Amino acid sequence: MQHLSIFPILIPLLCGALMLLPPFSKTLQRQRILSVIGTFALLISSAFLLHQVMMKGVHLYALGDWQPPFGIALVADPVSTLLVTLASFLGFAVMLYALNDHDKGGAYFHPLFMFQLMGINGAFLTGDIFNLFVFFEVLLIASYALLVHGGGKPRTQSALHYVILNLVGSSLFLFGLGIIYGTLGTLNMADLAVKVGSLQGENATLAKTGAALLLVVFGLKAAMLPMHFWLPRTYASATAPVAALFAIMTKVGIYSIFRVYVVIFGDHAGELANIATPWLWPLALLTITIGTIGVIASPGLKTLTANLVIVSSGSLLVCAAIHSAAATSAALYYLVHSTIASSALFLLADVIARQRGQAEDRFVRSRPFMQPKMIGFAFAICALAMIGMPPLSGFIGKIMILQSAHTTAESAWVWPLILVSSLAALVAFSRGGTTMFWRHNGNSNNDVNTAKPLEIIAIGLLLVALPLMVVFGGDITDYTQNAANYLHDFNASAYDLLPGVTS
Amino acid sequence: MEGIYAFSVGLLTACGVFLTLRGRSFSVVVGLTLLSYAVNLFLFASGRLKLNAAAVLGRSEQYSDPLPQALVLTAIVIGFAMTAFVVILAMRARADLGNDHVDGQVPKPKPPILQKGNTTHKAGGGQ
Amino acid sequence: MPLYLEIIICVLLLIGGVFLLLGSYGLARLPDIFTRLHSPTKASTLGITGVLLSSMVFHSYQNGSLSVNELLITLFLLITAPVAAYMIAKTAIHHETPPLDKTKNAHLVSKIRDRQAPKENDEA
Amino acid sequence: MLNWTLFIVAVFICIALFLNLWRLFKGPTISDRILALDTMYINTIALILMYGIYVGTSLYFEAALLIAMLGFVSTAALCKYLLRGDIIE
Amino acid sequence: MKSLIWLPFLPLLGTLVPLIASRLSRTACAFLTAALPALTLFLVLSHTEAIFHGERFFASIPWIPAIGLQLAFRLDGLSLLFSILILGIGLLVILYARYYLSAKDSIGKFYSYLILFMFAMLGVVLSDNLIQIWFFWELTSISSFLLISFWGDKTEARKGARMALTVTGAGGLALLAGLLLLGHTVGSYSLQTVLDSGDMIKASSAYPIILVLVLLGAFTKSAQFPFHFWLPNAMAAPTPVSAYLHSATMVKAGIFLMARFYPALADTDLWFMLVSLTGLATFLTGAYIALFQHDLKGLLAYSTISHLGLITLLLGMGTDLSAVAALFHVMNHAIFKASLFMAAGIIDHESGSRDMRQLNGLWKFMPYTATLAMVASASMAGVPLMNGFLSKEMFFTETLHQASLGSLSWMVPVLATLGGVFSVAYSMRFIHDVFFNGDPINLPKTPHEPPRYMRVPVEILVALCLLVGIFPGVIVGHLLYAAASATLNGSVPSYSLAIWHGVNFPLLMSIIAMCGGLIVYANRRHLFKFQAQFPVSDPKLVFESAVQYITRRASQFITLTENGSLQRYAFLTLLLAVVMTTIPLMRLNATAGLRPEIPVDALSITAAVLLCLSGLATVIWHRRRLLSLLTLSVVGLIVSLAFAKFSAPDLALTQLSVEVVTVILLILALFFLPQKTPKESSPRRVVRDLGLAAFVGGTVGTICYALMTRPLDSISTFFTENSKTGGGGTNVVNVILVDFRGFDTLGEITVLGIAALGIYKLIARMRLYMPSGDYQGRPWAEDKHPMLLAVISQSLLPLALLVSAYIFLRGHNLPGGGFIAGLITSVAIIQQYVAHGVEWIKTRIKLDYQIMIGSGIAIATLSGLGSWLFNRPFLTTWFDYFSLPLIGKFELASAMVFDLGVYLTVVGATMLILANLGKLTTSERPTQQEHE
Amino acid sequence: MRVFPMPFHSLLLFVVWLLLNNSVSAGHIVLAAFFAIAIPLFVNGMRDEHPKILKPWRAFRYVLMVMRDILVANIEVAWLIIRPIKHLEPGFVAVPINIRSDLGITILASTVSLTPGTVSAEISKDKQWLYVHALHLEGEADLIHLIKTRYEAPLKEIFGC
Ligand code: NA
Ligand code: NA
Repeated sequence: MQHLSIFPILIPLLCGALMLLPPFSKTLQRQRILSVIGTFALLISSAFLLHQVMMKGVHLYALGDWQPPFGIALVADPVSTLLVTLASFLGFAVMLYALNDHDKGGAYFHPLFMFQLMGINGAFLTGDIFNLFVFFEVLLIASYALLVHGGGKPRTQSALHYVILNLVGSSLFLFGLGIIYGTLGTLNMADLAVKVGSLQGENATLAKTGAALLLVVFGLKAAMLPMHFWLPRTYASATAPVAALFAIMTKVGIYSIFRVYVVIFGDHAGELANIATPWLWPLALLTITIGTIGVIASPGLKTLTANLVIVSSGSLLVCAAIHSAAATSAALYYLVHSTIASSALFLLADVIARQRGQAEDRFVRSRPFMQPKMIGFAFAICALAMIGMPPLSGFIGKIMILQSAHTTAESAWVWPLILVSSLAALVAFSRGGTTMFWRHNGNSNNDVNTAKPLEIIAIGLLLVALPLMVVFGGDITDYTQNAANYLHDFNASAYDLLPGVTS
Repeated sequence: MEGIYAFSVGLLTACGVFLTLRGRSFSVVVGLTLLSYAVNLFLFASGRLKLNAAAVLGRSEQYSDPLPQALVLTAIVIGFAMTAFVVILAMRARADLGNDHVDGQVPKPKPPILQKGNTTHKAGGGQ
Repeated sequence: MPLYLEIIICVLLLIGGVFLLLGSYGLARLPDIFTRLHSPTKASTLGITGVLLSSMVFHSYQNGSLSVNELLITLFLLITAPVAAYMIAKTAIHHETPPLDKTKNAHLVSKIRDRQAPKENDEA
Repeated sequence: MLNWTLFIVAVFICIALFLNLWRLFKGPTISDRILALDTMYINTIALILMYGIYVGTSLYFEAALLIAMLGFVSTAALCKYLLRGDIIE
Repeated sequence: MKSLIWLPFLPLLGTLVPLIASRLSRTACAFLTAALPALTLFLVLSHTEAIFHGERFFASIPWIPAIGLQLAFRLDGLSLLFSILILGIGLLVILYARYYLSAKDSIGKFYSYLILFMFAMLGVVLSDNLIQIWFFWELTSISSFLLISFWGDKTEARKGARMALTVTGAGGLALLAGLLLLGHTVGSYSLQTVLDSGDMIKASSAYPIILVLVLLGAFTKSAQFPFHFWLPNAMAAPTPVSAYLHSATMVKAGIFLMARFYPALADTDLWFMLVSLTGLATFLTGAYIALFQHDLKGLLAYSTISHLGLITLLLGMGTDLSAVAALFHVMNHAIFKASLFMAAGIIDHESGSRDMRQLNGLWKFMPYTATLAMVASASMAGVPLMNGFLSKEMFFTETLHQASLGSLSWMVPVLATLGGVFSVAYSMRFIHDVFFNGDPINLPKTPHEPPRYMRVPVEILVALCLLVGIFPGVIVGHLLYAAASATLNGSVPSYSLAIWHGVNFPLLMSIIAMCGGLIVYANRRHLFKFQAQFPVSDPKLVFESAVQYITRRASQFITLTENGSLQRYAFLTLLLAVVMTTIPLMRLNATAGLRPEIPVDALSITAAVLLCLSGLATVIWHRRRLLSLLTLSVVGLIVSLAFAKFSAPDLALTQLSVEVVTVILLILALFFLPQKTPKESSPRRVVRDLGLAAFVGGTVGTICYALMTRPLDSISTFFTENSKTGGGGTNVVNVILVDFRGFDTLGEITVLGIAALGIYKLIARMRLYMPSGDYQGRPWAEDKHPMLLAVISQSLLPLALLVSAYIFLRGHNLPGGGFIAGLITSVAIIQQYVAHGVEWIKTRIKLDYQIMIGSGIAIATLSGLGSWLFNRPFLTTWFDYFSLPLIGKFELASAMVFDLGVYLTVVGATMLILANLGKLTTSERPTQQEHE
Repeated sequence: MRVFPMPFHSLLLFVVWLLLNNSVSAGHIVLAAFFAIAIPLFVNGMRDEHPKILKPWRAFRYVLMVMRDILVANIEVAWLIIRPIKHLEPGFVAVPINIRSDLGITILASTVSLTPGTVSAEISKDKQWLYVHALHLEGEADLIHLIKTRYEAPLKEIFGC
């Protein structure tokens, strides 16, 4: 299976293309079948890739048979593969959910979904910084299109902001890439990492400006303060499956920050070593702060979840700022956890909103649920996970972050902030949960939508992952530890990816 | 030459940024387009400027750096796709929201501040 | 390059350059949109033809074989320039742009705008 | 001689371009401006061809051809917009 | 001793039992539910003997070593004591609840939550790992939340549960921080290691922080002042819950924590100060307030607070026997308070009220229950022969021995006695006001004795009160010793558990308390009157309004910052970008580098001036939209000229064709958008934006110049060297696009395709405003499709297609390629749309643009997949030269197929966008009035 | 479907391909032939019916004549531009036209725009009148006569209507 590492990109790409062609383009039913098969195949191949990487180590795939640094190379390493698997898992679960007629609110849901997955997986796998830009654009344009799925004023409004801001971001990305290429003369990330170490004087100064711009770009994707504004409305207004899939979008920005500022501008970058750190610290902490305030202020479940996504982004940025293997390991664990949990919560919010009639997902008195036990149970799991309370995965991630932050001088800020953000989430969830589940008037209306089996399966699939992440926490943290060590090991993450170049 | 080029890129960027910060979707789109011109020129310049050196083998003694050109090409296409999308989205926003302000609602104009001693002000001519 | 060729090229270029300049000069100078329309549609077509011909000669010499692809540009321009001018004139008339005061038969403008036939007695 | 001629003609065309721009800015009607833009396309074609002669390459021919083709399309579209508003109806 | 691992999990398994068994009868359900806890209790008790002999049991399996969490349990005296309380009282509560809960309450759910809580609590006391303690600690918060809010449809229950969760949750987080710091300081999260490192911990600089954080956890959980307010509000829970959680177990978790970490954290001045003062304050506050409660459960709740304060005070005093006394009182309090709660529950259950102003003279109706309650109350008051008396006596003794307040230490016994006074008073009230004091007033039901088995738990507990009170040594001596030994991590000072120590000072204090209490109760009316002068601040309301205040302020802040203004967001983004870039840039010594510059020529100056003027004009005229579009076109034109000039013909071609399509799109948009932009930016904003724009532009220009004037050593020579030999083409840019970096191109056309799909989606439900006239109000011209344009366009189409074929075919070797060709084709077709309209085209052209996009992407991908057949990576190209008679030598390359995919996608995407946009207006033009 | 639905266009395409490539090599002739057949087949549906060129030779002569006229007209116009504006006497003229086919009218209008100091401004709805703007209108009748005889007549001949 020498081509395995490109499967996560090609499967959704081909599925997406096929859906535009007869016979699949003719009926939604056929597209659904292809979607399920496609996402499942994606999941299987990602999992298999993960297994291969665990067994045999990093897999370098030189596209077009052009060896790095000249051609574009895909790098299936413990970090990227983990994220690809996560994205594929999310894609599969969310797709199951979407099948319950959520794909009917407009044309091309299925191909767009596939392309979105392709973009995400590509961004994770690529080892080339310009190719990263291209995949960013793939996932962005797909997300723009998916965002307006279902129509309606709020969606259009938030999409406009989202799109324009990201277009500004893309411009900045290209400025940054121009500077990077203009000073280093290469695009392969490993090659950049090797070359940046020898930059000196004015070239180094110029390269710094490029690195700074890239941080802004990734920060925008990751909803780093002051570029987080777009997120709450955008996520809250998106259709449920779209919002659920978007849960991983901020993580692409986070991932890029780790990839770029650990490997390229990391400890070995000479004059450019760790240049992001002084910016990341205050911005990350402020991101948590503002996310926390948002959590408290959230009037409804979707906004709450969106703000929690900001908090988790902030926490992950803190890990990036700490800049140690332990922190990276914490980030990887926390990232997987928070993605799954927020995704599940977005889906659940939709189920909740549908059953509560006019109240939707807002924390106000409403008619009772039709499936209170099941929904309540799922809600409790999501809430506990998001707050970071035992027995669900959130607490492990949070503890890992706290522990890794302890070695830094900034821990006096990190600890209280992260703990207070947990408390805020606790307050918000207990307020929202008690209101939604227990403050009722009228009777449940039997005409409204109950959660359908596929929806339940989808949410269940995501939710099952959370306790499993605790039960198998030892193995998973072992894995993230290895992945983090790999990322921080300059020989492994740079020189080994450049056949013909040795340290 | 490089100076002129850089100045032009800077000016285009400034123009693009200013328009991007306006409140109406059309201006913003025009601003983004200007910005993308600037970006493309900038990215192109990262391979340094060369005259009479098109990267077509056998056509000249030296070749300009083909890589940024390929990158700019990709960037142009992607930029086009994005511009197209945002243009239509702006139309859609106008259709859905009833106006073309990027925030979906026209901000209420602030009442003019009357200043003392401003004799030319219309409000002063009431007597 | 033989001198005669160089002279031909230079003359063609100069003709082209002069006409192009004249065309743009007319555009800038002439008093109303209708008169301005003339200069680019004509002067510039000739001007560009001059430049194209010189380019043809030059490249034919340089490549050592006949280089005639520039003719295609001329072809395109000859096909499109009148229609472009027509469309612009149509726009100007639609916008009720007043022609120069001394324009003869200025009353026809309203007929043109409505694409009607001129009255019989107008021709007399 | 060729270089001198090229220089002179280049100056002509530069002046022409400035005149076009002046008309474009001045107007007064939108038709004038479109006309100015259209003329500018033509002058640009000349400029590109001359540059091709100057550097002795035919690589820029296609650019000139494209301007000739596309300039018309955009002029037509602009006029159509002024006439009908909707250019594709 | 691996079975210890499974011990706490038996109840966890047990949470499922009631859910399943709830279909059976309530009694069966209760018994089945009780089975596993009973088994657990049995297993725990089976270790008793060994533990009494000083043994401790440990068991662990690794879990998540990365965070120092391992599944580690220990069973020593302290855990034994608490385990017995948890399981023993738990079993009684199960029995009691069987009768307490009404038919409409889901008993299965109740039992399930209860057992979950039992599991969590057991986990806390059995843990031998810091993080694991916290793990279970938080579980107790969660399960208690579920229990308190069992009647969630009542506002009281929701608010009470929320408050309890918030306060204990906050404490839990502080505890987590404390435990993490503790583990970090010690270097291990193993509890035993931590307990053995007391000196090192107390010497470390982190000790004060650790202590404060851990105590915060303990104090919130044990309702210590000033965190005590949640406990009375948690009384909204069903009474079995109050009996179990809020008297016997959960609130004792904080006490347990202090006891557990006694060897590690206690015995410092800071500990004494914090713990004893908090305890004292809580003891007094609780006792005082309890007297004024009219709610039976309220009285018990405050009494609980007071007793917890007493225990805390004991733990804080640091005298020889204070810890032993504390543990003894934990036991005693659990017994008498649980029974009191149960009694209160019976009263509530059988009379329908808990208000002591209504409840009077119940003796007549339920003498048996009254007797039980009175015995338990007497224990609470510290009457001799009751277990409460013993521990209170020990407490008084220790207050006399402590010196925690220095020269003010004498105040402790005085205040303790004062607390005792109030304890007696409220205990008195519980007995007198409920069972005597006249007749009941307006009770909803006529009271009577409860069902037989509802009394059993109370009977057992009351019996224990007496047994312990009379035979302390026999009943609990060993247990207490073992617990004390575990708490102190070794040596236990000698003490005696006799009921009579002779006439001494503590006895005097008891007598004072007893008499004082009676006096206070007798004169309670004056006291009530006095207390009534103070404004009543319900902690629940205070808490709620505090939360609401914070929420409101947060909302205000969010609406202020996230005001939905894109202009602000974009401004901030750009500002951050420019600030971050200029800071390093300022260290650049000289803008210009050493690379020689290209000399300036007239043409370039002209182009630059045109570019700049047009750019500025676009800005200046941005409110006159069509004009800005014209100047924008000029900018685009000059940009493509620049590409041509600086040796990038491919770029020039692409830019030109993209430019036209963009302009057409913008013209389309112009029609559907308002024609003009109103002037609405304030001068200040304009200046601000101009400033930022200039800042950004200046930075970009500077960097651009600095880059261009410095030499670059890049990888690009590889491409020029390998383009022909490896990629089979002489146009290096194109070879990069279709071969070296074909993957980028594949992504790029995917972007284009997606954009088209997205746009189609946007258009699908669009309700357009179609202006009936242009911006000057002029009606549109009638001539839809001018004949000249139509005819000419028809003849242009084949030519344009030919040109695009030409551009396509030459791309690999000369400027051109699939993308430009595709755009030319699209423009040619668009031209037909402009000239003829959608209807005309629809009947004549049968292209499915969506299929073109799909097949384009598919073809490009499949051309890349072809290389798999030759065992090469994706997108590996193949090319070769062939020769045919007549035609001569020619090249075939797989890159051409790839380029074909590009071509198809471009045409499909562009046309899908434009043609569909056009279709919107075909059928008829409903002239919709502008809304502005 | 015929192989050459648009023979004139096929020819044009064939020539243009060779022009574009500056080559008459066998390979390019094959390609030219291919496109000359393929493109019209594809485009044929996108065309309104137009009259055939009945007299190709006459058409060729017409083209040559127009080219000569363009040269002359351009010089004339150039002169008019440089001259003081006050001498300019612009004016509109309505030219009655008899040619009936759209293609014919279009070619006529285009020719008029390209040649004698005139720009076609509009064609009346009934396609009976060609409105022309002349830069320097001295004799209205002369101009009408010139257009009708010099351009319209040959076009009618060429297309036979
Ligand atoms: Na009473
Ligand atoms: Na004419």
